[in-house]
Amino acid sequence: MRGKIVFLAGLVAALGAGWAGFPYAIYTSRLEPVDFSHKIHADKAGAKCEDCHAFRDDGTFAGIPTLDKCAGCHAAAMGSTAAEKSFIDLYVTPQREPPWASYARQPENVFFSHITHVKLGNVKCESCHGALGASDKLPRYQQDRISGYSRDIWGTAGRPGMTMNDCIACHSHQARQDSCLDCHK
Amino acid sequence: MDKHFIARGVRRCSTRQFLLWILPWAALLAFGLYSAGLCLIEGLNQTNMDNRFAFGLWIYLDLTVIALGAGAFFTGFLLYILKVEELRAVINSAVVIGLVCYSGAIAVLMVDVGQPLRAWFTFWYPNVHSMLTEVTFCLSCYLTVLLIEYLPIVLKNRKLRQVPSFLVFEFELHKLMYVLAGVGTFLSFFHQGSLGGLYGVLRGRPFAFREGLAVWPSTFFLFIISAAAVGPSFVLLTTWLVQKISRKPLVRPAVLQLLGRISGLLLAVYVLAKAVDTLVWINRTSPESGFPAAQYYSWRPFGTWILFAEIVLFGLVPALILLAPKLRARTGWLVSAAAMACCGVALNRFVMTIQTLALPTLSFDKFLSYYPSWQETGTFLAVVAYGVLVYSFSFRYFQLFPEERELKLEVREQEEVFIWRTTSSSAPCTQ
Amino acid sequence: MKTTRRDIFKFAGGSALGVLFTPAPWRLITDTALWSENWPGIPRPARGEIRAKFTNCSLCTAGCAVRARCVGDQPVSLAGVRGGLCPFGVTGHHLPYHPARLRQGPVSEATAAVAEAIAKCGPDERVAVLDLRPGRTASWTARRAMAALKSGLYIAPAQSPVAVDLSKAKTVLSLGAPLVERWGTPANVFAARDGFRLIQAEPVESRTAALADLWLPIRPGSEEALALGLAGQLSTAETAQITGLTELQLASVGQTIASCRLSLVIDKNMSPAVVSLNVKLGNWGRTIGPRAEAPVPREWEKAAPVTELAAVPDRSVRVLLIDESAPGEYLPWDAIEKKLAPENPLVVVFAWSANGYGRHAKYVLPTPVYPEALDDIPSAIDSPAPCFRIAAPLVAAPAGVVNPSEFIASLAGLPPSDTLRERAAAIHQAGLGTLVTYADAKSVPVKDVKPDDFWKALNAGGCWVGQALPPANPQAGAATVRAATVRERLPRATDDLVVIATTPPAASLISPLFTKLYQESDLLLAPNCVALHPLDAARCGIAFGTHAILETPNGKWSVRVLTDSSVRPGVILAARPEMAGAQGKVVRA
Amino acid sequence: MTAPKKYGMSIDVDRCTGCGSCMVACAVENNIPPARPGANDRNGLTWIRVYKVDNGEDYPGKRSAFVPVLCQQCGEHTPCASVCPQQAVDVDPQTGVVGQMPERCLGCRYCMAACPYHARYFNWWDPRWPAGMEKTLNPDVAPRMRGVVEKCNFCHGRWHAAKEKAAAAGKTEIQPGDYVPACVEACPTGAIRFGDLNDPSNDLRHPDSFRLLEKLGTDPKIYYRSKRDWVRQAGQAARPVSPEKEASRG
Repeated sequence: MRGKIVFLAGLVAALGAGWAGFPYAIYTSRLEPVDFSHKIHADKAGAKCEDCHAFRDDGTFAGIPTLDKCAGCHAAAMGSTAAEKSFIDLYVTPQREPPWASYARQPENVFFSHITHVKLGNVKCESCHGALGASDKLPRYQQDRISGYSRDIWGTAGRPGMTMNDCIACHSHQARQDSCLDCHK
Repeated sequence: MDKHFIARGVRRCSTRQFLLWILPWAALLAFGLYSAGLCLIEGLNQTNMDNRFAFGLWIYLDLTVIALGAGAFFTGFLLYILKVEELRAVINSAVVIGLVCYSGAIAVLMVDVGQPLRAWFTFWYPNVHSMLTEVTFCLSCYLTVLLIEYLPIVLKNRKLRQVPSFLVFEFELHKLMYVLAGVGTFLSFFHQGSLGGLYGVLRGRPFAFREGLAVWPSTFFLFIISAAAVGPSFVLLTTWLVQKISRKPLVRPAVLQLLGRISGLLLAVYVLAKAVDTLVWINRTSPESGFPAAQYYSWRPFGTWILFAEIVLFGLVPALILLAPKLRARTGWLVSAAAMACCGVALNRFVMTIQTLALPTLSFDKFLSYYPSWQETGTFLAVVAYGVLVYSFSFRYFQLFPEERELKLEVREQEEVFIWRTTSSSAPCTQ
Repeated sequence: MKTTRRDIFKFAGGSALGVLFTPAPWRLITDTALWSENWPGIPRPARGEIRAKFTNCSLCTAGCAVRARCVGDQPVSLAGVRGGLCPFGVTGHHLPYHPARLRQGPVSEATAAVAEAIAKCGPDERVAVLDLRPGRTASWTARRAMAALKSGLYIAPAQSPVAVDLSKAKTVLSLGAPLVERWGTPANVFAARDGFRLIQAEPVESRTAALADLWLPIRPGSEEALALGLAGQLSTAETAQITGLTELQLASVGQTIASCRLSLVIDKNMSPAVVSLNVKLGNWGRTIGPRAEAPVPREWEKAAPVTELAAVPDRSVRVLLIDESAPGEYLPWDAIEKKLAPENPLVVVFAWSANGYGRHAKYVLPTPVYPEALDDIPSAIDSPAPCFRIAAPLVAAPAGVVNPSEFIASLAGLPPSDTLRERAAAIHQAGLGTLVTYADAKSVPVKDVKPDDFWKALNAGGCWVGQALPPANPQAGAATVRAATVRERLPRATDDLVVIATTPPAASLISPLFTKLYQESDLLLAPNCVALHPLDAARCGIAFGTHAILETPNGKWSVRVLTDSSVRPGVILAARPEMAGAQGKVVRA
Repeated sequence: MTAPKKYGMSIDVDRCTGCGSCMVACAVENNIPPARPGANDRNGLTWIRVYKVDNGEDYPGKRSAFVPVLCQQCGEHTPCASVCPQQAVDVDPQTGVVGQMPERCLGCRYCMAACPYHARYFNWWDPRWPAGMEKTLNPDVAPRMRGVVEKCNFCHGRWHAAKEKAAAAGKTEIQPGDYVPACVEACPTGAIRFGDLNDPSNDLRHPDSFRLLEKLGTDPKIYYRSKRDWVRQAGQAARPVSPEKEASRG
């Protein structure tokens, strides 16, 4: 009898740790360098995502805009928010690129062509990146401690996932799944 | 001091002597583990394998020990399915041998692959067409079966019996044995076969490529038969060896002879099949893929002698010896024939793995040679040491030979003196 | 209540079972597998915008037009614009990162030492510049500087006075010229290759010989004799005896090149014997003509003459500045050493690495390496028309490197100036020829281009092509060669082996990726290897792949010996030019 | 969906000077590291390797030819694809290219034993470049890690780039000129030509062309060409060679 209790105690302890503790312990998380609001910029700066997250002439995707893009408007403070002030003091004035952490940065071995999906596939930004563009605050960047990958591309982050399974789901649904090297490089 | 661990009614050498026996093997194991560690941390550049000799000593070792370990499943098959009751005398020993061989092989495989962390991909993303997938699945499943078969042997230990629940558990397991034996046999047939298929399917290596019966190349079946043939021989060999080393009668001679007869029978079948297969390969399979079979044997040192040795010297000859009751009755003949059979299978695996890779395919290839590095050899030796250790402990603390006690009593009845000498003998009577 | 050992076992058992029903173990094995994708030690290529830059390769006088694929400003791969590049050109963008590349040097020290030495120069002591690739604008600067110095001397390896036109030839007899291995301009050679029949006379089956329509395995060093024999200056019998060919072979070859109206005879750098043979065959003005050079500003005309090393009086050079920054023909060091003044001569070498002449110099000064260096490339031996091409830098040179011509100019007190631009202006002023731009594959007459656009185009990998000189004087450069001199130049018959350098010779600095060619495959002979015929190797008692010592008059090297039955018995094939020599032997290490 | 391609090559052995441009260009394009000091021609990484082949004679009768050997992209029962236990190797139905996924590979090297052309290479060492040289790595190809197999995939990075360029122009079909492997681009003599074997307009499959070990029935997509009989012979199965002649091969 006593033995059973001890056994069960062990069982319960393990289950608790495995389900409650582990999923949080596996990630490190940090704030983005700048308290940036997509919402405000969407309202004031540009209507479309491409206005800042632009394509280059050869069709490649430039990703997170560089400082000069920001400095275009924020050379001097436009508003009065503390966030903007600190952004200008920390990065614009000293000409330092903010160390953005890219939520959606895929592993080195992944080839992803934005233009193919956006232009040929007519995929909306939201369908992969979720409502990030409408958010008022940047979520914390969560990184897997072991694999080093962002939670958005590895593990569910609440937003529509960008894991390999998500890619495969969509591709197989469209019967566009030929070989590994379609998406890997 | 470990007396109360040793089964009642059997006598084992003193702890000190046992430790003395263990020590060198433990040292060897330690060295082997060190070299294996080097290969894992520094990478496989520690070995002498290369792009052309992609497989080396380790794969050869795997194929060989798994063939030798086949005794476990085949004895089980004969005992539990075909009800050859005499074999109960060696079944436990056979199980331990099987366990040692299979676990050793898998351990070496883990060192052999470049990215052991990804080994489980084979289970998650299996390619059902690959012989290696078949091997991996069957090996790992059969290893679990062996562990379960090994469990009752462990639980029978004098000390562990004191735990009542263990006794119950062990009893239940025994009822399960027949099922396990069946499953084990099925799995074993498969992986022994797929190990043969491993090379038989290599269309790009006409030396190894064989045409298929059903979905499997002929080597698939050849490997099954040869493994089944040599398994009992190896059990015979080890049992005899243990008797020699421990200086105790462990099984009745009749059992050994029976093993020999079974082995001889299957070996004869194997030799026949192998001969037919070779003829088909020389005259059809190989020429059709543009490779005249003659050229394989024009590269020194691999002359036709290797074919002769494989089929006749280490195949036909031991088969005939084992099939002749008169010769079988003589321990010397019996044991040496068994040894020859084991050598024959080892040679066959060598030809399949090493010679296949050494031979050129393109006309501007060179004939390649390969010598294992000390790290490879060390890892190999680790498996041997590990095997000896596991067997030694099992022999010392568990009942590997149920007949041992009865035999002892019989002997005592016969000659008091003899016993007196053996027990008091301070000769290196090991276990 | 006290916990017993059994309790602990039970608890452990329970938790072991429990863990299996949590995500933890499964997530852990997946994560570790993912970790193996990007564990430490795997570099991450930089991402960025892909741009194309154009320049001209200055690694040899071919000066191939190059399109560089750049990420941001960093070139990540080079490709030829007219046909592919040689392996050296393809990997040129690695040179700045070579472990052996020089970055720092005693510049100020060397400057002071040179100035002092020049001041201390005795009456009959000379200050000399040895320029390994003459004909560049930098060479002109050096010549002007030496003219400005009273004891100045400008030394350069002999340059062919003639240029050939392969596109016109129907039969080409090559006396050991590595025609398909970096001789002339690969693009031109391979464009013309299908148009002519190639006869290769060479002691070893080089890659050119392997691809020739006919290979004549002649004795080492007998090329010149063969030329004279074909010209009739040597008797067929003697030629056969010298070259080791049968008289029948000689007759048929002579017949082939004589009967064909548009034949061409070449060797490494068009020696007088070969030129006169061509003239005799009536090729002058057809497949061979005078070599032309791009115009230079008038004020440059008063420059020191080009002196051949042999013409320099022995033990006369007090200060020797060797410009190795533009790799050219190798001159054996002992020949150079003979010219140095007996007491404390000062040798300064400008080089990419200390492995070249730097080994013999007092000071080695680092220079910008190929894709960093701004330089021009003189027209190649197979372009009858003069051309002017600039190797525009693709990446910035590190601090601490020196530009040899600026250094030399400042010694002589020449005013600092943008010489390349001046020359471009002079070319534009002359108004002849056309400007070829590869970026847009256009070619327009220079007259129609504004000076600034001309300069811009040149810096963007453009190329100016002038007009070929009229074949004025048939005998130009066709100096008569006396058979006697050739006879005494022949290697004496000894029991030593003749050491021949492979083509292309291993440069002092090559991309680390060349291990693909001589270590990870046996395509090229490695710099530390020599190849012998199996019989010779057996005679020296050396087995395949063993280490041995190569001994030649130029020095001793520890080498790895390979055996190759395509090497002529009696010949040692070596990869490094300094190893070449008439007598050599291989002895067990 | 675009029409399936069948990319292949034609290599004119009579034009190959054995300069090695293709080999280094391949290494540049595919981020293949330089050799470690211990490496040799049996454990190096050369996705395309130029072999010096000879007619077996001795000097001066000896004649040499240079045969570039890369992954032959076998079309029928592809030896390596069927043996891989975990689907790290696949044949792309859209391009006919045999793909190798280093991230899926566990390094069992079974595929290497299976390949009759020895066109597969194993990363025996961690990838290392001289300091600073990582800057010259190609962003379109991921460097591989130690302990996995890799091989030629017809410069798949360039295939991606071409597809992206087409997509930018709103097209699904790529321009043939936009997709040329590095070795083809680098060959100074134009000995290597590349194209879609399904496209009748190119003559990659010349009547007098041969393929390596054709009788194995693996249907390679690399077509070799030579006027010399002994070269055409060299493309077939090994012929017995006496040991001393074997040793004499440099």
